[in-house]
Amino acid sequence: MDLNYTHEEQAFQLEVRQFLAEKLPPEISGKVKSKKRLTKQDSETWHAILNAAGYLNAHWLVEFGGRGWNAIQRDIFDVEANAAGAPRVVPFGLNMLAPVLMAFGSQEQQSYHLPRILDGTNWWCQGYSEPGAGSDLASLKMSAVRDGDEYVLNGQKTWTTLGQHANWIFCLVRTSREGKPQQGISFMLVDMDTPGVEVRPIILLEGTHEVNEVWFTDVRVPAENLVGEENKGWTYAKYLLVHERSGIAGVGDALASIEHLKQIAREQKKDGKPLAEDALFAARLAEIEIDLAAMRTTNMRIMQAASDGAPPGPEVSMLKIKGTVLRQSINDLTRRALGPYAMPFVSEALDIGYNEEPIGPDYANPVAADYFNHRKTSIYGGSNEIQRNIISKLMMGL
Amino acid sequence: MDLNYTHEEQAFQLEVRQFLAEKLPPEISGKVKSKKRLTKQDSETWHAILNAAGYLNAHWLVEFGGRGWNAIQRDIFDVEANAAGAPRVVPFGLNMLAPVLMAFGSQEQQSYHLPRILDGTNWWCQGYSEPGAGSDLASLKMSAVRDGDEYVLNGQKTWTTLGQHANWIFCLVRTSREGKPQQGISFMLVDMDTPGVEVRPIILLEGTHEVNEVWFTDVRVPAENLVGEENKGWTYAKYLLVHERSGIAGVGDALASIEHLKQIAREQKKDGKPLAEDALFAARLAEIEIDLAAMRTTNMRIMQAASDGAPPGPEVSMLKIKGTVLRQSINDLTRRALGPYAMPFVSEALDIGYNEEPIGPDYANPVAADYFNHRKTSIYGGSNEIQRNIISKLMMGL
Amino acid sequence: MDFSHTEERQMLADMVGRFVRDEYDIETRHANARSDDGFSRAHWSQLAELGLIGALFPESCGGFGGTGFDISVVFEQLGGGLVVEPFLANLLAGTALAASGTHSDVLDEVMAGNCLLAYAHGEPASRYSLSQVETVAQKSGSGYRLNGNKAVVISGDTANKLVVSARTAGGNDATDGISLFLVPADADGIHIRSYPTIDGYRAAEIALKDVEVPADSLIGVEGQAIALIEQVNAAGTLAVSAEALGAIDVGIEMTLDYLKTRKQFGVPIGKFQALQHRMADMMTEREQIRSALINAAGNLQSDQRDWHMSALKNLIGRAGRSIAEECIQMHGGIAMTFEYAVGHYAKRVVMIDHMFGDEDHHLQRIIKLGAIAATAAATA
Amino acid sequence: MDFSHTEERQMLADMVGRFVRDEYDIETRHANARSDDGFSRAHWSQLAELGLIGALFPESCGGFGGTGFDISVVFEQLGGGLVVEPFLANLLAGTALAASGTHSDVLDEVMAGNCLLAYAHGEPASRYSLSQVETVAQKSGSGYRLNGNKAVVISGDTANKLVVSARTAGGNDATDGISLFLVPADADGIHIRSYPTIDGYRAAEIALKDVEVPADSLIGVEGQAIALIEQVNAAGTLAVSAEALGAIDVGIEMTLDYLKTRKQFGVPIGKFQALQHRMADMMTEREQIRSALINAAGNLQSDQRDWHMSALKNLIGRAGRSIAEECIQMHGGIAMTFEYAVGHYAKRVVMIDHMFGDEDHHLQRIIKLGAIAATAAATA
Repeated sequence: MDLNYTHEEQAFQLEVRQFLAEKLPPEISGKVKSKKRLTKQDSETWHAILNAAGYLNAHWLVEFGGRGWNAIQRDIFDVEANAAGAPRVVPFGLNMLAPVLMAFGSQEQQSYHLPRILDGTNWWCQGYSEPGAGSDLASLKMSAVRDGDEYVLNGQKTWTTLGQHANWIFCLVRTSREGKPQQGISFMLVDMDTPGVEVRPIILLEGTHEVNEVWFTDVRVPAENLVGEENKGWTYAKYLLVHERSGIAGVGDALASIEHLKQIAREQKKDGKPLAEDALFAARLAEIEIDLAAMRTTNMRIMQAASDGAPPGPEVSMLKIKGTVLRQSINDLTRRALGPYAMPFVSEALDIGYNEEPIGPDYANPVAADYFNHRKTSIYGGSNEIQRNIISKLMMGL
Repeated sequence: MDLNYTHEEQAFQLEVRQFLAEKLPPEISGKVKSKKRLTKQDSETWHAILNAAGYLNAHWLVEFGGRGWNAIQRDIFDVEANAAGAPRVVPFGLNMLAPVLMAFGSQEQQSYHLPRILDGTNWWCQGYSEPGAGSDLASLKMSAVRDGDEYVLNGQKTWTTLGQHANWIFCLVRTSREGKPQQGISFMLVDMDTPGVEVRPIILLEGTHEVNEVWFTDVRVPAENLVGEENKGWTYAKYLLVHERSGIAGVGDALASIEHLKQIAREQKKDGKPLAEDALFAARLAEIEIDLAAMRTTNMRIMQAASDGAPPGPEVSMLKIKGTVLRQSINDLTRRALGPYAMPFVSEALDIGYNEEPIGPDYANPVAADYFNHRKTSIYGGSNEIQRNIISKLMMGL
Repeated sequence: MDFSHTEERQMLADMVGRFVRDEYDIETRHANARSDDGFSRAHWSQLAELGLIGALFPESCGGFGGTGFDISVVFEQLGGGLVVEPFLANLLAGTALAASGTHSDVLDEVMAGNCLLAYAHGEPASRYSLSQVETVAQKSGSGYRLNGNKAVVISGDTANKLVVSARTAGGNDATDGISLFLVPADADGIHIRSYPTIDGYRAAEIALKDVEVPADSLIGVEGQAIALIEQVNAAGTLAVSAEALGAIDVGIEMTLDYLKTRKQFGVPIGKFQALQHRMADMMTEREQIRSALINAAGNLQSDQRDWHMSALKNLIGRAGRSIAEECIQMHGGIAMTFEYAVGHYAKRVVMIDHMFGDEDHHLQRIIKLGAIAATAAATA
Repeated sequence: MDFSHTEERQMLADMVGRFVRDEYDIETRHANARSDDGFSRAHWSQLAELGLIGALFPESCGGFGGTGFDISVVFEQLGGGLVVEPFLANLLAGTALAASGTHSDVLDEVMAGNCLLAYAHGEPASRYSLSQVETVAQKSGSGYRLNGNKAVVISGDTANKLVVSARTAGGNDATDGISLFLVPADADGIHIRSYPTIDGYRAAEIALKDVEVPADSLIGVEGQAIALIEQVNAAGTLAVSAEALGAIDVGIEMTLDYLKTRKQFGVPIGKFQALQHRMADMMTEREQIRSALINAAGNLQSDQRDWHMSALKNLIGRAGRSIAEECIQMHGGIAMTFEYAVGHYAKRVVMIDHMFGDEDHHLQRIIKLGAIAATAAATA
């Protein structure tokens, strides 16, 4: 055991800090820090900058052009990037589809799609959930019927995050109704410009457009867009879910959010004194900081065990639960910190170009919306209930 | 709605206070307040005093000599008695068996047993749980086989509270193995002086002897000791459980315990100031007081609805859960209040006659033991998990 | 002591409940909220005619209610419909008038549905403090000149008249020296900036610049308004807490329905014991909130008022918020959508934590008040 | 940064684990606890020979360990057996000697298993304060005369020598002016009252009345002991927290076994989802505790020591207590009996909250320390 950074790790941290200081555009980090809405263009700009520096896919295997970052390096980058106000990288192509293609895709799929993920040609979204198949993914219904060299897709996906920006979607589809529900599922890549694909917005409870329904009506997809074998999609889906969870603890985001909260607590006054000095508020904050310091280590321990050869196992379910609960508790405390000014909400003020005076302190407007929006995190990506089932079954054998 | 006491209720409260001031022996209330162990004699003394005043069975139906107290009166008596340091009345005969006999017993059973419960001739204990049948009471195995005018009992009961003092036990026994497990159960009254009954102590984790195993080896019980019909015992058992729960919220005890805790918190010093003034401690205490004030009203609402004609339904399960959790949180906070002096534990010091100086403050010795002992309350009488099952099924239809 | 409603009050509850059920579904509510006024004047008039405003004020002021139980019954039902019409604002401002005994003509107009009030007390820096008033009222001729800024004034954008607190003496945080004034919303020097709240209601920032008001605009006694303000605050706390309970009831009901109908892994999700047990705890906490509401309503006029109001509001912030979050969590994704109603109920419950003091504010007030006598439910 | 143990340290852990498993079952433990000394001198000697005491002190003092990870590894394994032998007392007193660099001959005897120490610092009124010392040491000839009372001295009844804190200058709560002395337990004027603790260990109240000690009994520099005391406190916090984790591991293991074997309603109770989900949360919290222990062990010598010790101890009091209570609850009645082991593990975990500061004490210390830099796990 040694909690000190090695010389290499120190050098790496310095390199990352320099990169962020030089390359992260201030207008983008400004938006992130003030919780303004990012445009598609903002995401693409940052994506390109990361790619140019070789950071975009640094966690990929070396044989696919990555640098094979270990858990410590990923932690350092995550924390530094969040502290600097870097946007979250859209993960669907880079962190979810790419590992599946590397493991199960054909050479053609790899050589066609991986470069286009990196260079931003294709913006991917995820077609997993369906209206009747949320936590119980295996009950999905969307069908893909083989017809010559093509599959014909019919059905509906939902909760498709940023589907409005995407031009490709990877889908779980049903290619067979034989056997157990898990058995007839296939993993399919779909160009969203294909006729019959329609994206409809879902407005979230705080009024934002972030997720979508994607409808498929007689969508014809070339058979070579099938990943791996027909009816083996469940295996690939589970593999993807494990990789999806590799950043699930959200340590960097949580640390940055706590700094934001502390800044607010220093500015807000309660009975004439900074809220940060209020005994109850300080106690709530301190508990979160204690939990977060522990979770950062838990995250690195679990991820290091995985990168040392063992696959990230059901332990990541603990990170999903703890990470989301902690992040939500930061949201909750931030909401409380504002007092009555948590109530006003002017949606337009989240867009750049809004020029009116803020209502109350300039940090107030997005806070309650953010609190409500983050309720999703314990629901999506396998709800926390599903994670507890996984822990019960796979870690405890119950 | 009216939260004010009526003139009658005010008069009743005064009457109860006077009674307690005049009749509760100071040496007994002194033991209760200093958490010393009560002897069997103490319990019997208080039992007799209550009986002489007509308070012992005041909650019984008028036709059986009770006064038919309503929920408000029971609340007043409960709170006043606890505040004065009255011992808990041993409930097994008075509050558990008696209602069953009144509803389902024969006239002979009623006229023989009810007076003997009141005058203290018989100290009853409860034979429900078995080693393999705790929360799942219906799986009980102890057998009663009819043999002429007698039943022959074989098996084992456990968790029999104060069985070491009792001379009678009411038991659930299996008289048939046909049908569903609930169907072959009968309700039996057993004189513990009958040959073949053996009481063995169970020592609890904090070292006290409070519960017992009761073993039955070819115990011959007259057939007239069967209550109601053979194989209908499950119905009577459920009826009993509902009555058992009528005082389950434990409002009076909780209020008295909070006063005790507050006294300690005023005496204990933290960084030179009374612990009661510590912001975190005060917050924990205030939350408990808020919950308790609400629970007192919840208790009266549910009990009044019951006494107005409706039977106390599954709502009492909410009282069991909330009452035990709150009581345990008082124990927990009391433990914390002591600091390092929660650690010493001299068991003999709980008995009257111990003359040495206390270790630390005189209130310290029983506190940690009491904390551990009270962990039982969320387990016995139908664990809180069972109560949640009941709420799910009967209140919510899940 | 008696825990059942009088017949009249039960009828009042039923009447409001019927209105919500029959004429105020969630789409109607959203439409009202999105309209220019942020509420429906037609619905407001209809409810005024049904006597709903009069129920909030005592007979001595021309109303026919005004007790804690009248307020709690009305707002609990309004909460069940997330009703956006400005009952709260008029309860607050109206309570100031009713309790002071001044401006009874205005209160009559309010009860008739012809005049809308709002209560402009909070300020940008006051948070939940009642005495931190920086707005000043200087003597000016026979009247006063008001200067200052009022923050998050509920329904402040559509009111005809404002009840404004201002300091006629004393330092920024002194309890003495605060006065209340009744000010026409269109008086010279008043600037009102309207905005929506996250949960679908409307509020305003109100700037007062050299606003001249006559002497008789004073409500109650000059410099002695703190008692009125505390009374308004208690009534408001009771009202929004009752509203929260009404919303919680709907949230739990919807969640229960969902648990019974939504299937995953081939069975209704209500069969999963982990959800059952959490739901059982929610049911228990809901009854605790109901009890605290009863305790608070019954003590609105007693000397234990503040303890019980704080107990209630703490529970709304603590148990109520937890229930709201659980209603979303148990529904899953659908509860995250604007289209589905449960999220709106959850939003209202959570945002009520930001009115009249949050969970921690009230916990600390309980500590300040001490609690020995107050753990008794009885007022006697 | 590296999260795996060195081979030597893993061997140390395995060795202690093997001892507990093979020679220290729960009956042996109870028998040791009930014996006259409250522990077994045979087991103590055996463990001393295995080098367990030496592992707690650095090479510079004749030991072969003494880092945070040495301490945590040893005490985690001891916690798994609820070992009652006086390791904690000797770690505390020994750390004072080791850190001061004085009395190395005594420390040698301790490591050889020939001398038992206890650490008499806490007082009847000090609670968890480190600087509240009312015991006084007056100059007397070339030495000192000690007067005062020491409270809840762990293993204080069987020690050969006591490390006693006393004030040589300053007011009751001053950090300056405290000194440590090495005092023979049988010195004239020392009265030791021995008693059991609720969790099966032994402690003592120690009265010092005109106890004369020579000048060279001073440990470190006169009046400057607070830094030593803080260091002892950090080592103690780390040790009992590691012990708690060891006990938690056994508690969870026993509970898991029970869930798999105990049947109710015809199935193992581990099939009930409500229990599964609570168990999953316990597993998660247990890993959090393990991480906090690593953070604290790695920072025993860093300038972030106090933050990480307090984070760890807060988690033990908060999450650890909750796990202990859940272990009892999930077992049901059997866990309430003295005969069954799990209750003893639970007792130990809960009572550790009363050593070196409880959950709230450490939460408040975190607040005092501030936490900006400290949320980083890295010391660099």
